[in-house]
Amino acid sequence: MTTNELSPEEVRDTKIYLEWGLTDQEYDLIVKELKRLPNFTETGIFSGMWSEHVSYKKSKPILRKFWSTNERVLQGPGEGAGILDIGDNQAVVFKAESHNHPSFVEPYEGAATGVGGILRDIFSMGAQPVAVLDSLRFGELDNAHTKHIVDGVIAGIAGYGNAIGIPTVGGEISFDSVYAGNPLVNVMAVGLMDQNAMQVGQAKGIGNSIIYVGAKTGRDGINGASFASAEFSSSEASDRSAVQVGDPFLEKLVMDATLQAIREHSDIIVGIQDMGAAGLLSSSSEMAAKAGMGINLNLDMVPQRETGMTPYELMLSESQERMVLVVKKGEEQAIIDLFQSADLDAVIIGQVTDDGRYRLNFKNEVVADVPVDFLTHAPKQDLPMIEPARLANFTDEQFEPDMGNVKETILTLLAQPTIASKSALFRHFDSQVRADTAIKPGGDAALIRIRDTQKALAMTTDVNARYLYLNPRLGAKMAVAEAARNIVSTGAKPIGITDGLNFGSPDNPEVYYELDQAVSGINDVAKKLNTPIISGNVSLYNETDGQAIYPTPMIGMVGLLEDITKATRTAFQKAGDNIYLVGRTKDSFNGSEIQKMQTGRIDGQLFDFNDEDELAAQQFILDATDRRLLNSAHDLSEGGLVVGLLESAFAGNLSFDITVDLADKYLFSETPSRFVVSVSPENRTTFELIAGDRATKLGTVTTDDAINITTTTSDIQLSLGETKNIYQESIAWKLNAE
Amino acid sequence: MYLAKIYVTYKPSILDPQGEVIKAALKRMDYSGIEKVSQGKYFEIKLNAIDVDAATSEVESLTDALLINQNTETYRYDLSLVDEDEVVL
Amino acid sequence: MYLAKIYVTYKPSILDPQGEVIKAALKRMDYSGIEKVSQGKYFEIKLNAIDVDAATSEVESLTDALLINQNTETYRYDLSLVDEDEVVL
Amino acid sequence: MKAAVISFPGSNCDFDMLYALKGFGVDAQIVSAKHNDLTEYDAIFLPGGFSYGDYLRTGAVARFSPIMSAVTQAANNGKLIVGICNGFQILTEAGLLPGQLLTNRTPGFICDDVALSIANPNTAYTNAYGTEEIIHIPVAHAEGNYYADEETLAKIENNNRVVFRYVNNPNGSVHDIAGIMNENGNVFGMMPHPERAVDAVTGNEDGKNFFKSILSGILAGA
Ligand SMILES: Nc1ncnc2c1ncn2[C@@H]1O[C@H](COP(=O)(O)OP(=O)(O)O)[C@@H](O)[C@H]1O
Ligand SMILES: [Mg+2]
Repeated sequence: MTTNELSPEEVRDTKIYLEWGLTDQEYDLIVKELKRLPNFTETGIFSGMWSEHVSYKKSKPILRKFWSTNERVLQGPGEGAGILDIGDNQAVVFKAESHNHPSFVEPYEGAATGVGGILRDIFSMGAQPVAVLDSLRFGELDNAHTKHIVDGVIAGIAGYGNAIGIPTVGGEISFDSVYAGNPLVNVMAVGLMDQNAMQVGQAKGIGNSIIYVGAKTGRDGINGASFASAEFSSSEASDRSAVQVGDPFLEKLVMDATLQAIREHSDIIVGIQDMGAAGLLSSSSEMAAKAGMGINLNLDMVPQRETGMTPYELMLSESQERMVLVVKKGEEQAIIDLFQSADLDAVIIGQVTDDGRYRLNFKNEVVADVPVDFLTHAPKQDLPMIEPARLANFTDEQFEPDMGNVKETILTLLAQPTIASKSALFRHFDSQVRADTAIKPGGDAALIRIRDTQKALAMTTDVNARYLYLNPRLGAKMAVAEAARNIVSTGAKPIGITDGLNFGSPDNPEVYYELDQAVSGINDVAKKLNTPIISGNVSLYNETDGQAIYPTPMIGMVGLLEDITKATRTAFQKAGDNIYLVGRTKDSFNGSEIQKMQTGRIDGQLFDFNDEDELAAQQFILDATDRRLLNSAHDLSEGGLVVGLLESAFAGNLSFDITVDLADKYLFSETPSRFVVSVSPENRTTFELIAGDRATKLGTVTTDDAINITTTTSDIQLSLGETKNIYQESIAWKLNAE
Repeated sequence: MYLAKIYVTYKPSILDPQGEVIKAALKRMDYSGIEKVSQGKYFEIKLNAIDVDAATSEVESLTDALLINQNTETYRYDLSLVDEDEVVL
Repeated sequence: MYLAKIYVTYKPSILDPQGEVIKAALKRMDYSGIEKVSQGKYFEIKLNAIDVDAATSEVESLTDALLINQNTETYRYDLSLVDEDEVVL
Repeated sequence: MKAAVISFPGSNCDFDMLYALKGFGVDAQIVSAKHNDLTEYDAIFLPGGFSYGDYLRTGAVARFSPIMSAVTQAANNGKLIVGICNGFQILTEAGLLPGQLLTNRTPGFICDDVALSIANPNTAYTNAYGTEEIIHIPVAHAEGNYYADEETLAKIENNNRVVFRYVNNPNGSVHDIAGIMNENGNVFGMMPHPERAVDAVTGNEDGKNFFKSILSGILAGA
């Protein structure tokens, strides 16, 4: 037996399992099922597999409600990533992943390994990753610690994504003090494949071999999964051992070799799975469970970077850049040779069995022997939910912005970190490697062409968590709607969703209610849009010292554009083009950027959202782009009409002259379901004909430096150069300020 | 003026991909006797302080705060009194 | 077995932007006495060699060939005899 | 005429370069850096990426790949050698081009379209561009800060070996150098990525004339 490990009795008496996240009831259940005391290793593997991060035991009852089937879905939730049919025997694969806790502890490596992990999810399905996106939340940019986290996270995403050669093409970043002690780092990856290359993570076929591929196992991130499933206390420094270091160079070798193996040896590869949370343990046991089989592993064969590693450490290590392959018995050598010729470890570490047992051997001893099904099915927990008290107290009245000095208000608004251009940050990401990026960061959705076809994929991540704070269900609906508006602005049709559900502790009934409501809201709009939720990630316990973050369900959406030459961009194209507002502007100020800016907080009943209006507006934009009527299209979100107009102007380096038949404050209203478009004089008649009263003409695109905005109450003059400079540079100024 | 020479290395359990790549390259280049390579960082900092105690605590404090990542790295340092215009190498 | 500790620094004429960034950051963090910061690389290499002369020439040769770029970098090193299983730190 | 695009472990713009060359009708192939023979190729492209993770120094480890002796031989035989980004870094480390690419003046990776002027329009890489033309080509690097000592610089400048210059220097390169060639003009390196600017759908075609220049010159003659 390995030294220094507690005996089964000591495990029971010291209750070390509590430290690992197992409850007394769960421990008792294990004893009952095994009809004996679990030993140290067994207790460890149950704690890993039954952590929320791996088992979703707390969120599953809610996640089950997700709608995830339609005519395109080839693979829904349950595998490494979801897959959608995009015609021509091709498929798009995507998923999101969170690395919130690691990124707080260790911003660079936390974010870097987040990118590495989500990419493995994609290529383990047999797909070539083609793009990465990110969704980030930080505290306010007014203190050194937050800046340190921002710098580290951005550098980490860049460090991994750039090196492995997958472009980071889009994302979103916002700042709010609720994230100061609990930043959010969600990454999404998108891959492309031929449908016949599809792989699943299953361990089928008695006697087939389990092959370990990639980096050696070290002591990094031991039991990171249970670490991700616990709340932070800011005084607790001991959690810091759970840091993993990434090696994008090695992952590139693993990725290329894995895809080559799938191309060349699909007849002998039975299953592939990456090692993510709970490492070798969860990948191997889940593969066995999905196939209804058992597994025998010989841990002495596991390639090890460090000496003296125990079975517990080997199983729960979250060392990066590792994969598990199941290969037909007798055919292993071809796979081993392929990986070894790329200078990678590839070792047979075990076999598939038919006895349904998860059995680990170490130094000629059986160190764990438990039923696979039991191990991989944590006892469900139905948690109580209750409407958060704050919701009942919000007033119905919409916030009334102070319009004392409109011009000043616009300039101050443009400098808000949530509004200002994020280019000072995303310029660190290689957004163009692979040479397929048709729309780079800085527009609405990103657009990636599919070589040798006319098609392109649009992609975006979105959520305005302030809206969810005011109304979880409505806010979640708006998040899906906004993501879709971003996709539609490029001319692409939304086809599917991945999500990253970032919430506080589910043990708090109010948080659990928020989660439930958010999922319902996402579902409602997803069905209307025919965009099934095919994958996602849950990150709970995003609390520091009892303070939960805003409910932040990141929506990652992918769209399909059948003819890339019809792609439409944010930027105004030509002076003389007509500018239109599509959609109606209402009193939508509670939860808005201007409310936050002028009052320092978010308050009141969230303004309304009508999904029929939304769908109609989107359909109109799609029709107009399909007929090539638009020279630019940009959806409106945070900051409202004035911000949307200015963004199109900045992107095209052109000014505009407009008259808005509304009072000043409506320049800042965040009414959803709206777009700003520009239309050339030749297309004007056709456009107005099909638009009817859906679009309101505002004015024209101009070339000089002067921007003129006339409302029913003011004449506002802005300088393109000056305003653009504020918009472009504000984040850099804040980052560099003392 | 004091000169601190600070040597930062990874903790033993932390993956050092650079060291591995360099070792493999040296092997390819026929340096056959190489057993292990690790790469760290080396800082030279010139600072003013009233005495060696002040300099010591300044160096330790700034190294902990900025130069190293306490999760993954460890360090040692030498401190010496130098002339104002001595060239740092 | 020998342990070589190799310190690589930029030649004085070369700008060291990383050193400058660190210096600026330290100033922001109120380390007021900092005069100059430069960042270099630090390598620890364990190697087998028949004697100290062989080890010396091996270390110098591999450093010149791979570890430094002679356009911009220079180095010094210490060499010592160590136990087979001594932990490199 | 045949072109090789060298794939080092960690190269990630190898296929971008391959597709660009094929788009201009070149018979191009990916060749692994583990090979050591390039005799059948008339032109050799070292693509961008992070060869060997860019560990130690960019290009430092790649330079010792087996293929590099064949690259050196090809260079000495007057064949066309083109290094883009990491390829440029490898060529300087290998001594086939002078100088070195250091950490950007403001450290950090930058990805941007940058304006370039044609410093020497009479080269195999620029003859299809207009003399006074300003072109926009993407950069994507953290170590693009070209450095050479005074003496070397003087030599490069006197022989008109600077091929492209930055209009707004993004990385601190001496003399705003973005691309240089060797004395014979057959070995060339640049940090910006012309292979990312050859296709209307990506919104930038300013790299096309780079390939046209090469095609009308050495490639066509082979
Ligand atoms: N973290 C990031 N990484 C890459 N691109 C980003 C990031 N944050 C913002 N962007 C890009 O900036 C542009 C504007 O983002 P955002 O304001 O979130 O757009 P919208 O409000 O239309 O959703 C988008 O193109 C987006 O992809
Ligand atoms: Mg948008």
